[in-house]
Amino acid sequence: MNRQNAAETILSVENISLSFGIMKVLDDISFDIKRGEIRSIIGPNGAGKSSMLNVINGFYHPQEGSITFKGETRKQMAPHVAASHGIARTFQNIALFKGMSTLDNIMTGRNLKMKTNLFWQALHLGPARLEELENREAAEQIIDFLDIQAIRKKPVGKLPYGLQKRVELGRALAAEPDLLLLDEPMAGMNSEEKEDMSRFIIDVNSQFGTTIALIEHDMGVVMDLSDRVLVLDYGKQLADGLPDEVRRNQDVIDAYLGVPHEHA
Amino acid sequence: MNMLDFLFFIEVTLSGLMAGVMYSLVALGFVLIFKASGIFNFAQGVMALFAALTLVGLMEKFGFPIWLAIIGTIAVMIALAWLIERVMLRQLVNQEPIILFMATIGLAYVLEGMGDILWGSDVKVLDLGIPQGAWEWLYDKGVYIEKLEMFAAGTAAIMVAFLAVFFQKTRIGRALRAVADDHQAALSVGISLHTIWVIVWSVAGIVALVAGIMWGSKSGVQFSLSLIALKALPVLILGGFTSVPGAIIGGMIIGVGEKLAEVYVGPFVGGAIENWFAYMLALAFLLFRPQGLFGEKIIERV
Amino acid sequence: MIYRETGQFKAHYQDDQALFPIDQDRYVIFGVLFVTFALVPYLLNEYWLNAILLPFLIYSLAALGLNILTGYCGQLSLGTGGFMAVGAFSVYKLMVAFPELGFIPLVLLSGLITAAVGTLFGLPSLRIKGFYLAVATLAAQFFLIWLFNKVGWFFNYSASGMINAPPMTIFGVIVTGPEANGVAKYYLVAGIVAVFALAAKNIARGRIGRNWMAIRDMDIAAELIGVRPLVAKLSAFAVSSFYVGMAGALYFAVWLGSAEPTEAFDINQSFLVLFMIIIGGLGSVLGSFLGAAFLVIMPILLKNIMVDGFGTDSALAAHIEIIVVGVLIIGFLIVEPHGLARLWRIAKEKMRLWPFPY
Amino acid sequence: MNQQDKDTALDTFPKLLQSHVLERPTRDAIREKDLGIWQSWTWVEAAAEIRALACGLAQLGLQRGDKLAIIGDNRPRLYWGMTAAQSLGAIPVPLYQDSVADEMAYVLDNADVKIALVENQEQVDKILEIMERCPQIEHIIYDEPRGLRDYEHDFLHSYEQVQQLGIGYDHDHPDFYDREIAAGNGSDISIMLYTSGTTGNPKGVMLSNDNVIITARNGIERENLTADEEVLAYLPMAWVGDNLFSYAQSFVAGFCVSCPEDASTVHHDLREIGPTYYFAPPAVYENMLTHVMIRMEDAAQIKQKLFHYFMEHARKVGGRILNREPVSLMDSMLYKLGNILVYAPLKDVLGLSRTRLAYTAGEAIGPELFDFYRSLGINIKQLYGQTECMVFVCVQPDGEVYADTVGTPAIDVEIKIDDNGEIMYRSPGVFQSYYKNPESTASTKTEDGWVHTGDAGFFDEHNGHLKIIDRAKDVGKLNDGTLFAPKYIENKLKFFSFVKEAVLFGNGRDHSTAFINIDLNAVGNWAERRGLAYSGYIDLAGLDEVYQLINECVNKVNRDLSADSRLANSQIHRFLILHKELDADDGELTRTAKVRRNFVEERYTTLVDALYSDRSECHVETQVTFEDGRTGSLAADVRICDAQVFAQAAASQEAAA
Repeated sequence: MNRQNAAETILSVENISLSFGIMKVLDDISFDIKRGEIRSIIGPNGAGKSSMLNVINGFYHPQEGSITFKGETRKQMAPHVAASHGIARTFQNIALFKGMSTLDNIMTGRNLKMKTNLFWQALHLGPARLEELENREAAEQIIDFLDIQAIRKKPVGKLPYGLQKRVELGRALAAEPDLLLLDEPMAGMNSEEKEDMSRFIIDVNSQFGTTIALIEHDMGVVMDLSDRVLVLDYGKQLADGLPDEVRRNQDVIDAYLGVPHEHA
Repeated sequence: MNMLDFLFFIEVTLSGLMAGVMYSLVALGFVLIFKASGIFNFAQGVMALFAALTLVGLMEKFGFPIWLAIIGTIAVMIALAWLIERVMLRQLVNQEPIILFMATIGLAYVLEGMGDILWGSDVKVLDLGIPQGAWEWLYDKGVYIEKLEMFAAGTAAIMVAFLAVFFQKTRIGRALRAVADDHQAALSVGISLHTIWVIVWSVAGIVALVAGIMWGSKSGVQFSLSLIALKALPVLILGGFTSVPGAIIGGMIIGVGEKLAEVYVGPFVGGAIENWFAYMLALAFLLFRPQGLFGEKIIERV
Repeated sequence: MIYRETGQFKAHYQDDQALFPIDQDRYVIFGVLFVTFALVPYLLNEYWLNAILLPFLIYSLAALGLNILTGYCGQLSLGTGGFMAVGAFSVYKLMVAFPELGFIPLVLLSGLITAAVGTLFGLPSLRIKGFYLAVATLAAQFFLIWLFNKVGWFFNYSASGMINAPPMTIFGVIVTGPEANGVAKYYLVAGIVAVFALAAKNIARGRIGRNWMAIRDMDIAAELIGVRPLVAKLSAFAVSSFYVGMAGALYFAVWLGSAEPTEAFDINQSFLVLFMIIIGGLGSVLGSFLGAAFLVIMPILLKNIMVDGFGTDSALAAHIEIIVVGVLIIGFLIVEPHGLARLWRIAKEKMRLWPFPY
Repeated sequence: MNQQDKDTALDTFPKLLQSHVLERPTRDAIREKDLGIWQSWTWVEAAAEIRALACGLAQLGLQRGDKLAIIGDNRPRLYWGMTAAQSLGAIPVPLYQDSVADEMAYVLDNADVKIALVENQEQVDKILEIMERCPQIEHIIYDEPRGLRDYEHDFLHSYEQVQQLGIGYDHDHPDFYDREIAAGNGSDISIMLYTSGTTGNPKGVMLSNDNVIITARNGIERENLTADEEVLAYLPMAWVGDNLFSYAQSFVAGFCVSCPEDASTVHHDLREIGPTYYFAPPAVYENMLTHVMIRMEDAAQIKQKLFHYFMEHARKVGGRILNREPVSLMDSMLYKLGNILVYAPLKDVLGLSRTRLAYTAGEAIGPELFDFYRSLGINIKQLYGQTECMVFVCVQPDGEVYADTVGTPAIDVEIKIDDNGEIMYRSPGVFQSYYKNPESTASTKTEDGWVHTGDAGFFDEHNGHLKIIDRAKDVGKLNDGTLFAPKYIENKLKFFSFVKEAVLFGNGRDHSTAFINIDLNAVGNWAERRGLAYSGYIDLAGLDEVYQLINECVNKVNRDLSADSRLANSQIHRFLILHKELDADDGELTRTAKVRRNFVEERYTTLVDALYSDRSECHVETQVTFEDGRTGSLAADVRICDAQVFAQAAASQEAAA
């Protein structure tokens, strides 16, 4: 961690504004993410954090501003294009494929790595089979990494919440992303599960060198994990800097104390 | 375009509007149920057929006078609603919409078979003394409009007005609106979900009866009546699944659209395009406005 | 109870990912194939083959097709009848125009044509979902039937509007037209169905199948991990229509021999196939077969019992039959909304876990 | 194993390995479930891995007589680490992987470990923490690199790095490895296993190649094991049993050993592998049975009925059928039916349907538990063993399996009971000495090779099998001079599910008496089924019905005891049900949940006195520590109940429970 000084910028967000009708969700937000860092976005409920992630991976289209990812600037991008450029994410409310097993969820995360056509797939021979086996091994690496061997073939719908979160992380990792967006990865977890998840996030960052942008409510976790923190409040950018700087920032303190909030 | 052509155009349009009213009536039944329970009731058309068959049956087989037959049919429809809730809906609470949809297809089969067995499957004439024939006043002006159709339009208007009052002014009506938004809220009004379903299916049954009477008077009570249910689907698409005014206006658009298309385009492609035109219209419409005429744009959250 | 899985360990991914990783399942499937191809044609008479097994197999193929679209990819379709008609009329035109190509290639070709048509009608699925999409497929249903009714080119301007399958042979054996015998037709259809059931299973367990299911289960998440909705949905429409088209072709050319669009391919066909996958089980290859078996055999059984057994008037019997179908559908949805395939799976799991409860 | 000279040649593990490479090169030597499938290594592949590792270890400075610590779950690479060390004449020292750093520090230091081969980051962290206290440690080698990327220590190496080092060295010095192997012989120390003594620090038991290999071979011979066995290695590598069953016997017999994927998947992996040769301490069997019973409670009524009916039948005849004793045709047919409906499927879901031989050892196993498995047709046998002789002292012979004995002496083992009733043995497996601990060695092993087991026991009069009754130091005498073995009787009591804990008194007294702790769950359920109301433990413990229930248990134990002339006098005359559960927080139990008898006796003197008076009730007040650390006082009137005492039974009575 803390290598951002030397590292290049992987993503930069410039003057992004997003509205739905008259509701302004994001107002002139600019920040950047350096390759290899863990970047947190915090703020009270409704601050526009999730919307920011949605803009980054192309799910929402901002009215103004631009996004530069790996040197390529764009205003709009379909989500699957963002995915193919190396952005993966997890969701605030678990968005797993409920009818499928853990393994299949993770395998689906690898769909961009797989190319064989329908014909070979129908035969399940030759390249299709080979590809399936290779990617199975890659998926198994992730299962091993996340320590979810015991639920490999279980349907995800019936798993406990904490494990579902883990599988979702696995699905995102399966894509071998350059930038991983985590939307409240620890929401609703007990402290032991949070500890596990923090460890996985750090390991992902150090083991695979994945850049991580993270939304999280638990301030302790944020301050421990992050290299830098961006603070949003009602769609506006309140502060941006090292965890310690942000912690001391008066605007941030006011926003957190002024807004009734269960975690503040 | 000369005068005669123009009058013909008016005639076609008006006749389309009238047919549209009929579609609207069926669509109305759909909307009521969908609003209150989120169920896409495929059996609405068959309910109209079943209601009409019951009406005719009561009159022919039991010699009921018209008014008694109508009351009797209403009673049957309410009993049916109760039965449907008891036997079917209650067992399917919390199932996915597609499952409920399937169940209503099953219901359609059952009702169709029952209607046929109870009342026979031959085409029946339904004569309630609704005036037939051309409407002289317009006929004199060179436009041919069926009196029946005008009557139907009038009835539909009354029906809609009645429903509007019912929804806006009565306690049950308000509860029904609440349940469409939020099931919990409805419970707080003090009416159980089961009761609400029975009521809404009863109302839909009565709407079906009206639709059945109108269609039956026009072209006899027969199996094809249930197919108008399918015609109501594009109406719903246009109007949106939850909008009463949408159902009315959507019906009009479809009615007029398909008549015009049949008359002006049909001859060039072999005719009978009525069968699919409405769907194509709805489809084209959907591509540009997926939420329907009166629906709101949905912001998806993740 | 029957399963003995102790000691069945997998040392390679290909074994672990095999179609039937458990030995006992493999024995069963070999048994089924043996019975299907080696015993059935010689044990059953023409009536059984023609009246029960042929429609069962053909409807299985159609149900398989619809299941790919609706069960695996989550796109509700009410246009199956129309797509079967496309297959039927395609194979008719092809049989008349290019008889030298041979019957099986023509069936495949008509499947491809149907796939193209299906893809076209699948385009709206990119913008609309759920019941709205169902209406769009209804448009296909009505439009296509109208087309085959009105445009004389499709039925070669025959006076009745009917199409008749000319006799064609495979390895010198007649398989279409009135002279074809039951055994030949049975082998042809069973062969095609077996091959394409395997293909469906293979597709479903590979990348494409997973992408379909991802779209079905959580379309937004699917897109955000790189599944292209356009490709996934249209490929489902294409593959589904391919199967349905082949089923339509066989339905007309092998089973019926002659057909008229408004009767043979009307909206009730769409519903029938839909019921098959609902009763059989959405998202299950096995379910397609079970559902087809159920809805093909049950009416015949009912009719036999009522008309032959109790001497019921056949019109009344027909009415009772639709009531029974309706009741069964509702009953099924109440008792097991996931269909016969789920029941089968539960039974299997129970056997695997016996004496423990499932 | 027919030629004498060939036998003597294969006197070390590396030599055995070489023989398998020649005899069964392409057969699997070891398997591990990793990344979802069973990755296997043939004997040739395993030998190559070991060779590279051994050369690498040599490069790191591991020499003849040096110690290599091995810490982690059962992993092929860790097993190979053992062989690699043995190839160099170095001594592997496996440690318990779940020990905390402090515990490890003692062993690492005491054993003079030079290099540690560990599984993962967790173990590396522990060693780094205690590195200062173990100055002899020169290198740490890890198997899994995860999380270790940012560790920058010169002494930290990945397994691959060491192997690369070894491959390079081997390439330059092709004779080195073979020369090292040839230099080893049977009298070299093969392995050092630390025993977790109940008192004091653990002691390093040094076993020679001969000790290990001859014992392993004798075990194989006695049970007719072959190269086709399947074995799951899932018990700690530091335990002597794992070393014998999953390592030594595999190398001697040539069978393949499988390592489970993860602690959480052991049961699943067990079923996949389907071991033919299985071993587990009683706790594992008990968990399995509990699991079965809990699962069956959720089963449909009819299935439960079926299950219990056939299990009852199995209890009646299953054991006899397994012992090849004659049963009636009807019983035999019914058992066959039960096999189809219940036994075979049950064994299959447990993963034991291929199990030809299952051992249990370590502590006494409850007769019900034991009979359950045997009645299913699983040939589960008790053995009595110690680290000091590479496990085997006694084994139950096929067809002569009784729940309360540990069988007859294993091959080449001599046993004698000394005057105090302590069991002593002598065998080829007897260890060389405790590492750096001549006093303990001297007090355990006599000049002429006899080893004190510390256990008291005797040979059963009826069948000549050895019966273990207690730790020798806990065995006392009643005033009439007869043997008093409290733990033996306490265990008998504890085999009843209603009895959670029992404390027996009697040493230096006229007769024996007992404190009983009831099992709150079991007795609570029992009470609820009978509609008895109670508000908590004290309340439940005081119920008349509960006293009756426990009284029946005590009576049964007494009846059992009366069958044996040596123990008949130890029958429990009076007992009471304690008003509180014995608790480690109050010092009544050790942290490993063993009763501290003397402490309890002192703490509850009033109750003990009451037991030896004729009072039927006694008031007691006790200081207790609550969960939050506060203390308080608990007062109760404890009732005392007389048990039925039986006359010493005729010798004809069956010894089997």
